[in-house]
Amino acid sequence: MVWDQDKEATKDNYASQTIVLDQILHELDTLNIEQKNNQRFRVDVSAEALPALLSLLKGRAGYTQLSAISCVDWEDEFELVYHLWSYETKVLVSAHIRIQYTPAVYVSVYDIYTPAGFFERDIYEMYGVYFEGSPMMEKFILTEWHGPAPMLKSFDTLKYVNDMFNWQEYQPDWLKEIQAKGGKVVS
Amino acid sequence: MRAENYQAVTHPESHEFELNFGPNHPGIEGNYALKVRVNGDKIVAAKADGGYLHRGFEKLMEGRLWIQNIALVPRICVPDPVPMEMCYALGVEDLCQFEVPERANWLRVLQLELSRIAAHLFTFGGHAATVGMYSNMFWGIADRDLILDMFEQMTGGRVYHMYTIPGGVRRDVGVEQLDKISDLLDYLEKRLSDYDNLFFNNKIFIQRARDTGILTPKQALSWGVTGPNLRACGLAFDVRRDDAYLCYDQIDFDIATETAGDALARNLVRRKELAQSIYIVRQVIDYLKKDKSTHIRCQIPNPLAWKVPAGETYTRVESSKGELSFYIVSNGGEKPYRVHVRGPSSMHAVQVLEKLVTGGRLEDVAQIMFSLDACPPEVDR
Amino acid sequence: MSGQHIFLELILMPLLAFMIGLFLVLMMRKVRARIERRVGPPFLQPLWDIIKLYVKKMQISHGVIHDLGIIMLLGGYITAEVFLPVPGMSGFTSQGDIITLIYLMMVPSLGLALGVGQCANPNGSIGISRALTAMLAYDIPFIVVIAGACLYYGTTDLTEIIALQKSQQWGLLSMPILALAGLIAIHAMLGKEPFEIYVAPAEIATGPMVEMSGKYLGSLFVMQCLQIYTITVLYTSLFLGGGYTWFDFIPKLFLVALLPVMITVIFPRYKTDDVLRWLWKWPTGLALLGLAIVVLQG
Amino acid sequence: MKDVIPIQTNNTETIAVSKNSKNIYQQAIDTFSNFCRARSLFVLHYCTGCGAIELPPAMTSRFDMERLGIQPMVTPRQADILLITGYVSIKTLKRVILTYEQMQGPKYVIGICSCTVNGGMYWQSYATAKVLSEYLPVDMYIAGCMPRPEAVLTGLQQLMKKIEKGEANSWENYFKRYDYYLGNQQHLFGDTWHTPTDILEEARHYHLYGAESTGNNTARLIKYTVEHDLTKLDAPLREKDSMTKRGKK
Repeated sequence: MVWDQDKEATKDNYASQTIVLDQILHELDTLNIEQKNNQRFRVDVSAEALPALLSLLKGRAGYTQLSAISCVDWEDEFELVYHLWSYETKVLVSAHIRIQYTPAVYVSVYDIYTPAGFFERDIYEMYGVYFEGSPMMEKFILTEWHGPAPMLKSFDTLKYVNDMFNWQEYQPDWLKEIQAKGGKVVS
Repeated sequence: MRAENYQAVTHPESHEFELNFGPNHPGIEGNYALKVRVNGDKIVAAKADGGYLHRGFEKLMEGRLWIQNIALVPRICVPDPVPMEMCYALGVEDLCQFEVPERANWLRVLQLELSRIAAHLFTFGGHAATVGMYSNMFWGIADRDLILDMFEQMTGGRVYHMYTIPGGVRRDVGVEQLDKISDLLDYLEKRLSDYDNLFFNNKIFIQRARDTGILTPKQALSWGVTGPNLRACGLAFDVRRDDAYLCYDQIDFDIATETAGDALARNLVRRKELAQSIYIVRQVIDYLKKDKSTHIRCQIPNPLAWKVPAGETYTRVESSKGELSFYIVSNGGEKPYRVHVRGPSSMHAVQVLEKLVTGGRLEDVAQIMFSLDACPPEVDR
Repeated sequence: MSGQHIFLELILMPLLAFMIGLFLVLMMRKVRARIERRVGPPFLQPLWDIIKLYVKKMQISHGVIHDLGIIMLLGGYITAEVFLPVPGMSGFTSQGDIITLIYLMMVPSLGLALGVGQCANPNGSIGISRALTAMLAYDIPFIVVIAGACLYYGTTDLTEIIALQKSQQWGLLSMPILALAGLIAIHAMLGKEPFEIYVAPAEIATGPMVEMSGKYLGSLFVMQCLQIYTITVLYTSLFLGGGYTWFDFIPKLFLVALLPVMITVIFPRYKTDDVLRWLWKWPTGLALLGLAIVVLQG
Repeated sequence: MKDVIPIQTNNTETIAVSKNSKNIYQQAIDTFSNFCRARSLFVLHYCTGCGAIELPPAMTSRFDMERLGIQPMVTPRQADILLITGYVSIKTLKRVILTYEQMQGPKYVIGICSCTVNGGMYWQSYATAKVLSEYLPVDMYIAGCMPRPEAVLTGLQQLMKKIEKGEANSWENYFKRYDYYLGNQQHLFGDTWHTPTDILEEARHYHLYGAESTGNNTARLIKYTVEHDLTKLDAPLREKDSMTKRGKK
């Protein structure tokens, strides 16, 4: 049946996949590959080598889709994770890099992967990490926000909310009835 | 007429002007805006403007317990919430190394596919309404409501179910309920021929949708298009098959494809997927009826003091709009350290929409947006 | 005919037109709802809508021309009503013939264009340019049909045309091709799908209506009632033998209005250029064929 | 952060409408107008949040709003009801206020979903406004996450009853207590917040000008518009409006 053949093909590709990744490993010395399962690879790479790795993966190993770029705030440095998916070999490679906290600047990979434009802009808005060379660096979601980058761990959303907003009293009859019977909010 | 009075009319340099599509415009799906520059009926430039539905989900999730986030997650995409729960649950299970019972996986597939049917019915309706055919919208949304009834009977929730939790599902589904679902599927299959007659084979609709917003396979791949929109270009890629999760590797289904890559093809792919989903749900019902196990979730720790082991995971699910993925990082605490949501529409509604709309006609803006099935809350999060 | 009698007719005819128009609109909404598997609006819903809009406490005008445009639009149709013969009343029919009527029926579109022009809303401007394009598209078959019918009957007086049909046979039977072309033309004149290019909510946010509020929108609702009445009465007079009594006249009107409504719910709308292409091809071709037959027969 | 303007607590008591002596004909006309208003409600087609997903079912074949005389309308000018369906992010709230000011009175605001009451699920979020009635006069809340179509229809029917009795007048509060609403808006959007609609002039024109219409906040607005020459920019518009208003009197 069709899906069984697909599975077989995936296994074959998996073998060839490790070969390709091995070759790339030899070409770039600052690379650390960790295999999680058949379809997930984690690659740790230095920030300078990432664009080269991405173009190699796209050009040689068929990683045509940039699934997402995630940013993690580790309070002393940012971690950027590039998730790449290959439609040919059905394998996802996550390339992890670390960049410094201030100034948070990195190079854009827009000219390798077009979808990077959206994710880089998102990270710029949410974390303040600037990507040099991206044509889409103007604001999109937080156009009318003047505070600090909200996704930073140092930004306390609860404090901001308490400063900016009120709460209104909500005492409907049914709540009063319950409270009269001795009910209360369990916290 | 005297000769000197007969002068050529001088035209200004540019007849272009800006037109706001949205956020309050019936041609826009949800609360989203598109600024278009129009010259006559032709669109010279388009700029998407999002953020109207921004709630800071990723920040909110960092501030809540792992168990509390189950309730928060489905609200990311309103028309199709189940894949969101599913993706989150898959991620947490991966981090905690949970062994999910087989029956729970099949129950999840039941939910996912019913949700896909509901979402596609909604999209047909919306797409039909953009070209002025309201009957299809009225019928489709009323039929979708019947699926919501099934959800309500199964889970207690009409739109948001919070049914899928890390480790399994909340409740079992009885045989009577399965019979009801199977009756509903019979009804929907009967209705599909009505939809074919009214909408999919409608000459004027075909005339309008054909060659509108064409995506070539090469463009689709390089712009990060996924899901039905990618399959409409003739590329049979589906996360359910390629990166199989749950029990999709044990289920027989075809990947619906079309080759044209225009609005019509995208619509027809959804129509075929609807039929495929009905086929999948029937298989699931057969399995669930045969399966006598009652084990629907594994043991989870005390939810109020639940510490998920440190690690990171990237999970992908095929939602009705395309590839949905969650990147979850845990530092071993009671709350997630970081959750990144990659909604499928974050590509479709921004870059792809801008590029497809530019150079097209004003009449087609709404149609292209709905044919891409762009869901703004996924973009804004 | 006494002056007092004429004065009474001048008041009664537009009033009757409005009332019948209300029910025609109600029927359209009800039929539409039924096909969409709904219940539809309550019995007097069109009337409540109009009164509600007129009694809005805030009324925003966009300028003098905006007001004048709306008056022109209503005035055009109200004047048209007195040139349309109904059973028992003929108003100015014998003074102004069918040519006057056609002229009067074009005035509202121009009034709307003027009024919307001052709103300075781009959606409204696009809408009105589309409305005028649509008028260009449907007026050609419509005028050919009227010319054919007038040639056949040998007169442009509607009362005479009705009398001729009474003595001979209905126009529908004597010139079926022209009647068919006329039916398509009135469908386009009503602005229903697939010819609904100038309202198009998903494209231009209801076009000309985009800045209308309160009594201005109410006037457009009244115009809709009068428009649908005018068009159906004209078609009935030309091809269905007009009205001998009210009891056969009103069912004919509802039947004529029913046909476009039944068709409209199963179609999406065309693009602007497709409307022009289609209307200039099929109904115009049919109308010219019908005209040729009339001429050759004559 | 612009924390210049202090938060004002929500004063729930509404200003009593002066029962000016109306003769019997005016009362009859008022009753009939309210009767018609209650039977024909145009809902603005604007989805501000996730509650909007329950509006299509309420409008379409299953629940069919039109049988109650409720119709969706496309532009704010045509609509009577502004349904705030769920959370309003601050960016959306600006558009909601602009939309609301463009609507023609009598106009009604219904806050659907718990998020409009107290922030709901997103009480923690930096991006959403919490209490809707601080920024707009709200006629009715329909709580729930999200309320079912039946609940939405019941709420609308209750609003109809209120309108028929002539009690749904909270839209007048926006003019009468403009200073309060403007203050809260300025607190959220900053000092420079201004809209193209001149609420104070409209309040004077429709005789809705009250003691609380002006205050510190409106003074700040007027100062800003004068400083930035916005009055001049709006001049043709104002002239046009006042011209027609003169004509109407």
